[in-house]
Amino acid sequence: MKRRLPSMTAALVVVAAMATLPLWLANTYYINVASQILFWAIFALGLNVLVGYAGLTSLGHAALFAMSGYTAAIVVTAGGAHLLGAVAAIAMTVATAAVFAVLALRATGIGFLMITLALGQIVWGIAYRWAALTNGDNGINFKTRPQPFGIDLTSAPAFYYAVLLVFLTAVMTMAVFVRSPLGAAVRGTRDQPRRMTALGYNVWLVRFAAFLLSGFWTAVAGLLFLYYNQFISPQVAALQTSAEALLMVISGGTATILGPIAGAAIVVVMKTVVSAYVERWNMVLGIIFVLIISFMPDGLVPGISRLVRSMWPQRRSNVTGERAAKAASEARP
Amino acid sequence: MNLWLVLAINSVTLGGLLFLLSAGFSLIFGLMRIPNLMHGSFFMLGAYMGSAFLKQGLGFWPAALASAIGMAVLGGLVERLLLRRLAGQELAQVLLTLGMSFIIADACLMIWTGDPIQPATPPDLRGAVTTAGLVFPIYRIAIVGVAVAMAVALWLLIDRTRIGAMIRAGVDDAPIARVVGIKVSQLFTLVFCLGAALAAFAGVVGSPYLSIYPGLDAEMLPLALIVVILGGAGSLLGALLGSFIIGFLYNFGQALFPDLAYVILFVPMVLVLVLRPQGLFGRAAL
Amino acid sequence: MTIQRRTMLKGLAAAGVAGAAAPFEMAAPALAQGAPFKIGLMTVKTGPLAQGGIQMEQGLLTFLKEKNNTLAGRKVELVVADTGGNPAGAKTKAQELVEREKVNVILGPLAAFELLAITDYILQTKTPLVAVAAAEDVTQRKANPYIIRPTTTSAQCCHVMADYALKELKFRRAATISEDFAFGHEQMGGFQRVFEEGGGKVVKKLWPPLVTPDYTPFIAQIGNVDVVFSGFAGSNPVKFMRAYADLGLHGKTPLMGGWTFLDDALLKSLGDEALGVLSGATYSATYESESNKRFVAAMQKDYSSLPGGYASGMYIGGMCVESALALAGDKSSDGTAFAEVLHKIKMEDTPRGPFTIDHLGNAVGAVFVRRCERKDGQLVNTVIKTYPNVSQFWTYPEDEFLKSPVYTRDFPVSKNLEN
Amino acid sequence: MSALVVKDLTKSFGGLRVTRGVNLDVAEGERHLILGPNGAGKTTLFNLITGDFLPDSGSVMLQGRDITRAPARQRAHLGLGRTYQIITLFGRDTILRNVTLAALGLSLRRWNPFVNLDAQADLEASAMAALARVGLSHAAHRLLGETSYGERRRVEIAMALVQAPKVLLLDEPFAGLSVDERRDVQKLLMSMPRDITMVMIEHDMDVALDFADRITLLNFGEVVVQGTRAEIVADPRTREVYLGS
Repeated sequence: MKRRLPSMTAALVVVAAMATLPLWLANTYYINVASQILFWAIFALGLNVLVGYAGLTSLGHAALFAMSGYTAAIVVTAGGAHLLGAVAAIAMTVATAAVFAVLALRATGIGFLMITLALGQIVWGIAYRWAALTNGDNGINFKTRPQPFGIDLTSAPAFYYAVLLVFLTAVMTMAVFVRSPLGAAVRGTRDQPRRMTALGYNVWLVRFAAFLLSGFWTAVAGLLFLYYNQFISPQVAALQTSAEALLMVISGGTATILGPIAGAAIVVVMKTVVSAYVERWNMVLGIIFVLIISFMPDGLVPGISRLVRSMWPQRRSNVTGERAAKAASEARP
Repeated sequence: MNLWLVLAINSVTLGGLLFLLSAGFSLIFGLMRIPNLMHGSFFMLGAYMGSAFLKQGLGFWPAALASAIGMAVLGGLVERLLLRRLAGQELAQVLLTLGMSFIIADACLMIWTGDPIQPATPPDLRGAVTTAGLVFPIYRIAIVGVAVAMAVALWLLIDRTRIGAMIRAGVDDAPIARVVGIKVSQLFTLVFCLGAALAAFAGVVGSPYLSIYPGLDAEMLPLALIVVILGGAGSLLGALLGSFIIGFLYNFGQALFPDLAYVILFVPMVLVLVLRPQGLFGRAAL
Repeated sequence: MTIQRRTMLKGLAAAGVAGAAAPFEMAAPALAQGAPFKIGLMTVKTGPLAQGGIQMEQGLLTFLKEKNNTLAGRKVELVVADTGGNPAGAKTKAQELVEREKVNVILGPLAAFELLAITDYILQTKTPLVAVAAAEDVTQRKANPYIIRPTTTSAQCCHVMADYALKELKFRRAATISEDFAFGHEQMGGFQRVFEEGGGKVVKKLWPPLVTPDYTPFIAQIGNVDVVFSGFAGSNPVKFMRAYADLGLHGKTPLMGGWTFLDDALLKSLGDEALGVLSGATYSATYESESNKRFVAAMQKDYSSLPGGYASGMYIGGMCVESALALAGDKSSDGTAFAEVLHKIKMEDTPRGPFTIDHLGNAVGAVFVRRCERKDGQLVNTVIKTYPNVSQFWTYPEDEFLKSPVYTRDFPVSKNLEN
Repeated sequence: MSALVVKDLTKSFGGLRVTRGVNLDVAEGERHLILGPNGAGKTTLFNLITGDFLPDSGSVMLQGRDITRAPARQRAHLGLGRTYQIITLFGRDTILRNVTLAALGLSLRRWNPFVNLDAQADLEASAMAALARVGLSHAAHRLLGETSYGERRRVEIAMALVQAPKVLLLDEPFAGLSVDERRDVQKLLMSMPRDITMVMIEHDMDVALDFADRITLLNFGEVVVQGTRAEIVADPRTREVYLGS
């Protein structure tokens, strides 16, 4: 337990910094950028449940992300309460995730990726074409942000704190999930599905559960996206969005909690802040991805932590652990 | 104009183009198991390079060949310098190829601006076939010829040559191929170059009727994916049949079910994947 | 890779703008007074929509260069934001311009869905905006007091084209074809309404998806009509016209379209397949006004490109800002006051000719019917008829027009469709 | 009642018949050895019993219950345990975690996403008990990747034991072990209580003979001989199979 003390301290410092961010970032623009990083990070964390822990690469998650936003937008625009909209959004998205899972879990690996991609494209097509419901490419304007417990979330700092609260909840439940029995089972089905079956695990159902959990956090992120932008249109469901979220997860480091957060931060900062200074920011983003993957094939966070460990060799137990893990993964058939 | 006849002929011609597009993707995916998400970028960049060669006064086919060779070199570099280090790491390959596609797209925008380019049809193939009130451009029919010729050439390469035998062995079982002394590493580079060259060639051949514009890459990539999924990875025959099936699905689907225009290709794709994950003609499971 | 926006603009200057950007940092001319007036340009410089977006920037830079970055005696500063061509990006960039850069007015963005994503925000933050995107309701049923549009709504030019097709060309049977999205729906709706109310019949309506690799299956369905009216945008017209000609329809069934269908900026990408095609636009590069001659010459010189709707839209947008600055005087830094003044401008010599802004914010001005021809080896859009003072409501009374729903895929209702 | 009954089990892959009409009847508490040269179909037989493959025809009964079509995971819950020939363990985790994961497989808690697996004291205790039985208590917190081949074999057995199986299938538990390790594993298996019925695959007769009450000799997917140790040793067909006359 002693070994965890420094990381606990670091976590506290980070949380404190995040909590006080609106105080030292005077400009609301930057507070808004921070809010965006947080809800994209929630999306990436949700996707990571599948990609990282369950080993199932989805290229259709934008459909779930958009499904959530659309459902809330449609319910609230039709006169429903915000709470109803939010509950419906999450229920609808988790239900859609269940349908996706039933279809996509027919396969793993590239097959899974392709099915999710195709399903995502279908949802995108529906969002585009079913204009009576979605208002087509003109999108839906979402007039007001919700007021949970009467708190007005119109201002940038207020919204930031709301997102931060959800974000911290997501991170904590994710941390708990990773250490939980179900989390262990999910990782087991990623590494040794056959063995897990022989041990009495229902591999399909474990993966299904992972898909639903992933869908849940994607739904939450989609809601926050809607509340933030107060607008939703079919572009949100496009393949581009799925790919972006996947890039966040992979570049940051799959099957870690910090990785998707770091990945989200990189992508959002590139798109919003850096694009104001560098005209060819798309190319820079591409180059960053290529560099990360060339020098740290398992992503930024694992890469950096390995770098840090190699600089402080006294924490040997971890290094040997790494070596052991490497040996083990090579031993796998 | 007989609608159904036009649709039928056009299905075949679109199928021809799709085969040129997806043959390389299928080879790379079948042999190397690399989901090459920059295949659309190869197509687009190839088309742009071809248009540049045309502007320099090169003939159409020499330009297509030059573009293919240029892309083979570029593809080889990417494989040797970047992809090589990520063998077997599927997610890393996804990230790398997507990252490269960002770079290529932005580079094309920088070099060729955003203005659409539509190269002229090769002079010998201009004009149209006119029979029984039916008008159909000669060039599109020629594309089918090119596709079939390419299919035969690839088939000969894979079925009749030593390299082809190695590729087949590699597709079936890479470790065994290595054991029997095939230099899988060089083979991979070769196949990647070939796949990239095919994509570029397809880009040039397609450009007179698709035209070239930013975003072409993202339009073409899903088509290549669908063809390969439908046909089964690594199977040339599968890619060929898959291309023609998609050609027909696309043409008749758009005409018969306009309300389903957006999903006309993806619904069959889901169905095939769910019912037969290895593709219609593929052997190995994905 | 440049890191600073300003250095980036300098780089642009070096690439041919020569001096257009650098003066932002130079000492203010004697005329200028007080803090510079800040203009934010929302455009798209990356991705598939970049073509139009780059032209928007070129148009505005050309105007500011011509004016030496001083409008109505006041120094102006330009901040360019690349939205990436999607609504979320547009929102973020609008926030950047308003909250971080504190711009006084926004020009752009390019696409309707981008504009719609920020209209509420514009209202909340009281930021005046000069639009180029054509979404009808922005100046109609959901008019926003902070937005003016000196160009055209989706249907404005299409009303005109329907009238021309009926009265001048005596066409009676038409097919429409356009991308299946709001801009297409609104254009085709406008054409259909005027064409059918004038006695014509729209017998076929075809809606290819926005991303369509091959238009053949759609063109093959057109059938026997007097005219095909089209509303394609971006790079799609290039692909469409080639396929149209390939299937032997060019020269057989006349082709007409809205302004994006044959934008002047597209001419260099087109060949003989565009000859004879008619298009309706509020701008023509051949328009003979003093300001347009200057504008076209400058665009040819600095970017060697012919300006089209996007470039001219932003050039004209710049002129609107200049006029409003002159009118507003000291109040120009107040968003609400400036937006009010923007609605009152009366433009005389602009690249599109004289026009005014109606009380909902849309331009009332000339619409040109243009025919694509080859002159000295180059394709040009020759104006063959000018409809003066065209309003967004065409000849309908405003309140009657606004009572009916906005044009969609299914409105006006089609009664004459044939299989 | 028999612990495990296999009737007329047949399985083909493509045109190749790998199991032909195999019959097996293992009594409660029996130690049954399945012998046969490489490729005799021993592992396929195990895979059919555990449900990794479904047979083309024939049936499998576990303690009188027909499990021929039951999903593989359910068989674990019904008391069927198995160790693997090729070691397929979770190398990135500790030995203890591997065995705990096995214990968890039969607990409803495996669906819980809200608690810490490390805090499940009872699971960990039973895992430690299983490790104690295979003599690995001292190594519980080592990463599996750092252990020797022999230790991993014993972890395999611990993972099976922690599930308290009624019938335990052992797939070549001695393969690849050194002489010392072999002796340890042998001792461990011999010391197993009789409430566990054990079926072991082995192609090396010498190591396994002491272990078995009864023996089945497979060749080319068929039962060649079945009987007690003495009967098998005496049967000329055994010599035929092994000496390949």
